[in-house]
Amino acid sequence: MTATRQPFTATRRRVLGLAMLATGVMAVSARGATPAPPRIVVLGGGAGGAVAARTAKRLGGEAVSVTLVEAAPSYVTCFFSNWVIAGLRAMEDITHGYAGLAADGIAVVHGRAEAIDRDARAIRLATGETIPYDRLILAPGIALRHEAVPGYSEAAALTMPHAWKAGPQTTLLRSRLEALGPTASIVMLVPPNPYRCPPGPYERAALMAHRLKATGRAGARLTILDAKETFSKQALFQEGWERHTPGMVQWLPPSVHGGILSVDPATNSVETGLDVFSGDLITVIPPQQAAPIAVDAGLADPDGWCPVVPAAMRSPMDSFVHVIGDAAKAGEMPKSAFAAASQGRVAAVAVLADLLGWPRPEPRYFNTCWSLIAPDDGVKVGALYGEKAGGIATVKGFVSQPGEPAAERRRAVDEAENWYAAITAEMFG
Amino acid sequence: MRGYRLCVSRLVRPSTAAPGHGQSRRHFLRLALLGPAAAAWPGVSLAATERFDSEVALFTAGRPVRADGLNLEAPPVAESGYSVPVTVTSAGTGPDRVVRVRLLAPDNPLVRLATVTVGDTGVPLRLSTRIRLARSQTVVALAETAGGQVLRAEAAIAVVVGGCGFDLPLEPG
Amino acid sequence: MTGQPAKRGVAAVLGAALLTMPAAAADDLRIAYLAATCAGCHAPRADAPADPAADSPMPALAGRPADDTLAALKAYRDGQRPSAVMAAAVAGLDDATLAALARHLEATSPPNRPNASGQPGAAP
Amino acid sequence: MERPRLRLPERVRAGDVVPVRALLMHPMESGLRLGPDGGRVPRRIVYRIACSFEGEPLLVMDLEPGIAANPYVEFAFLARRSGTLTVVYTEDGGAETAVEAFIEVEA
Repeated sequence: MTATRQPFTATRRRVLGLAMLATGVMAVSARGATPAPPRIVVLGGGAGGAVAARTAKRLGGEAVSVTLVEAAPSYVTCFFSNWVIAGLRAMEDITHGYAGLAADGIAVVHGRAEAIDRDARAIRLATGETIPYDRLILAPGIALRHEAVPGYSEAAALTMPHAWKAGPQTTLLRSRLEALGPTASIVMLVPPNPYRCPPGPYERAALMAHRLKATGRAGARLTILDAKETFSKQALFQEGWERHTPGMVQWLPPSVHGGILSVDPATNSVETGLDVFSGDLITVIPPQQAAPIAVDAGLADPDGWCPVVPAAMRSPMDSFVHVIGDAAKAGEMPKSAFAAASQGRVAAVAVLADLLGWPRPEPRYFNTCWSLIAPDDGVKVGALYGEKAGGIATVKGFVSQPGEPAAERRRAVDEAENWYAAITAEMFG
Repeated sequence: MRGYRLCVSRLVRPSTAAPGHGQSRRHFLRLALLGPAAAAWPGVSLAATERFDSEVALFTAGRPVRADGLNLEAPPVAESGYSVPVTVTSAGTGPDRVVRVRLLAPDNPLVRLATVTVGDTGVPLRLSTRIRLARSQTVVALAETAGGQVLRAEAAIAVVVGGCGFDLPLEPG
Repeated sequence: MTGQPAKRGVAAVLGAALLTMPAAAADDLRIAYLAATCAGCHAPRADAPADPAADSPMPALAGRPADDTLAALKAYRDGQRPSAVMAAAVAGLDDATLAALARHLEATSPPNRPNASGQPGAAP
Repeated sequence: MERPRLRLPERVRAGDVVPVRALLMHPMESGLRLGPDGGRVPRRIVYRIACSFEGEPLLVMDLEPGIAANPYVEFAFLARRSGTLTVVYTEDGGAETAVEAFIEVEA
């Protein structure tokens, strides 16, 4: 504890007292020698990883060492990036630095992790450096499976942006949207489940249509070619599209478009089982899986996602590793930032309990996904989840209803903004 | 939509489609097919029932109605009423060949959905389209054969419309 | 930020006290965890008014009188105060847990983030 | 109206069943909806889809506002001879748009 640290709250002091007690017990057992505190390493600085690291440090204090490994020097949140595409936020608003974590006493290592050596319990960085761990909290996020859409590739994403990882792709899609003419046609490809942010594509469609209409381009048309027959909050979105931007958004399930056969960046077109759909702008959200580092470490199932033990988000393949966030198969929890943060807290307290010999609290998984249908029209869906039959299942849920009063929809927008401030404060301090 | 098949004709008592029978039978169907969800459905107004019964009477023109020979496939649960897939099939050929189909949504503001006149396609009927549903209800297909018989099939469809509770399956997120 | 060396002494004293109260200490992690789950939504916006009573869909909870918080949590859980989100958030938590959570939140200082006036939040 | 989309196999053998899938992007404005100004949005639907093969009607669908936006119809017919399948869409006000596809039937 240094003089530059934040003042401690009464509660933090109590928990820290507990941490000091744990350290003391270890010191006694080591016959007077003070051992180094156990090492918690968090890989990935998104919503799950950052919250896990900060929760572990805040509750574990000096009894543990916490290291966060993240390649990017700053983080652009995927959540609220649709707001940026529609011109409701700037990139700066969704870009955050990690200085707050370092100030908390978390060692932040900006390096690209190349592999996990599970036998040696260490992470190997691209620089050759290794970072040993006693417990690893793995929050690597998703990999986009470009090749799963014939004709699509990382190079093609420069012509047909996915913008499903926030950053330059977000800026690209925004500028492409701005450049469209008054009667432009847009085609959006939406992947099969599971994927990051289930309502995200439909919110994006609503906000793109809003932007086009608000800038005198109500003659533009956006066609969604979906890989699914139904989608999250479907009635709310369909009602919203018709109300705010009538006729501008068309949604076609595979039983109508006949399935996606291929995309062609050269002609800006998509061939389906029904016909060829051409567009002035085509955005392809490809199918996804857990990031390669988790798959390469043997922590994923054949479906490409990492299974977890519900009580602690621990990998059934390795009891020293917890997998959280979009890479994990968290039962009925969707892949959202809110869910990742919730899982990050569960993993952090489970690791602390494990390392320090404390009783492990029962997890309380929670999620809320807010979506904008228009800048002043928000909807939400969410639930409390619990362990059920070896999986994570809904205990009590809630969802917005069609035809709600405008004030309630406006309030949901306020909630979303409030949540953004809260989660980024929790992630970055 | 494969896997969402529901052969309703097996579940329905042979119907005479007499005015006044429609409502109670539909009510029975709801309870039988949907259990607790049915209790949340608002009652059908008398006017809506009359509109439906008069549509049926118009199509049948006094002829008896058979509850076999026609199938209506639809998802038992529709996430949204904006676009619900339905498929009408019949194995009938020769005099049993279907020449006309009418789709009805008894609890929609406009009961009649579509009328399809079928020419000499040379194959048994298989017709798919997508309909709008204002709320949960039992959709009805009526068909007329080349021999002048009237066939009827039904499919109960629970419309989630944004989740009238979590007792119905709802995709997470 | 200012140094708080005196508080380290307080922490040590509390730590010593916990030696004789292992059950209470165990509960501490559970309640601290529950409080952390609240922070998923309930943190003040940088531009939010400092007054915790100001109208916000997710008001700051840190430093609130425990009685107020407890009454609200019970009302949400028991359906006397309508909020589908909060009803789910507190589902299944018993009175003793809610009371401990409310006390914990009261004892927590607001996050030390600059508020609208650019000043750090006040410590209790 | 937008360009209708029609899919059927290019080449089949005589006696094969030919699947036909037809889609037209169209709002199917029901006339029962309130616009942003609070007034009723006037009805504008595609009220007829007529499918014929070499001039002989295969299927005529009379649509009401209860048919979903972007009307879609799928049916099948028996391949007897080569020829052109035509689908004509007519909307309120009488505007028409048509799409054709030639199918080659091998004996």
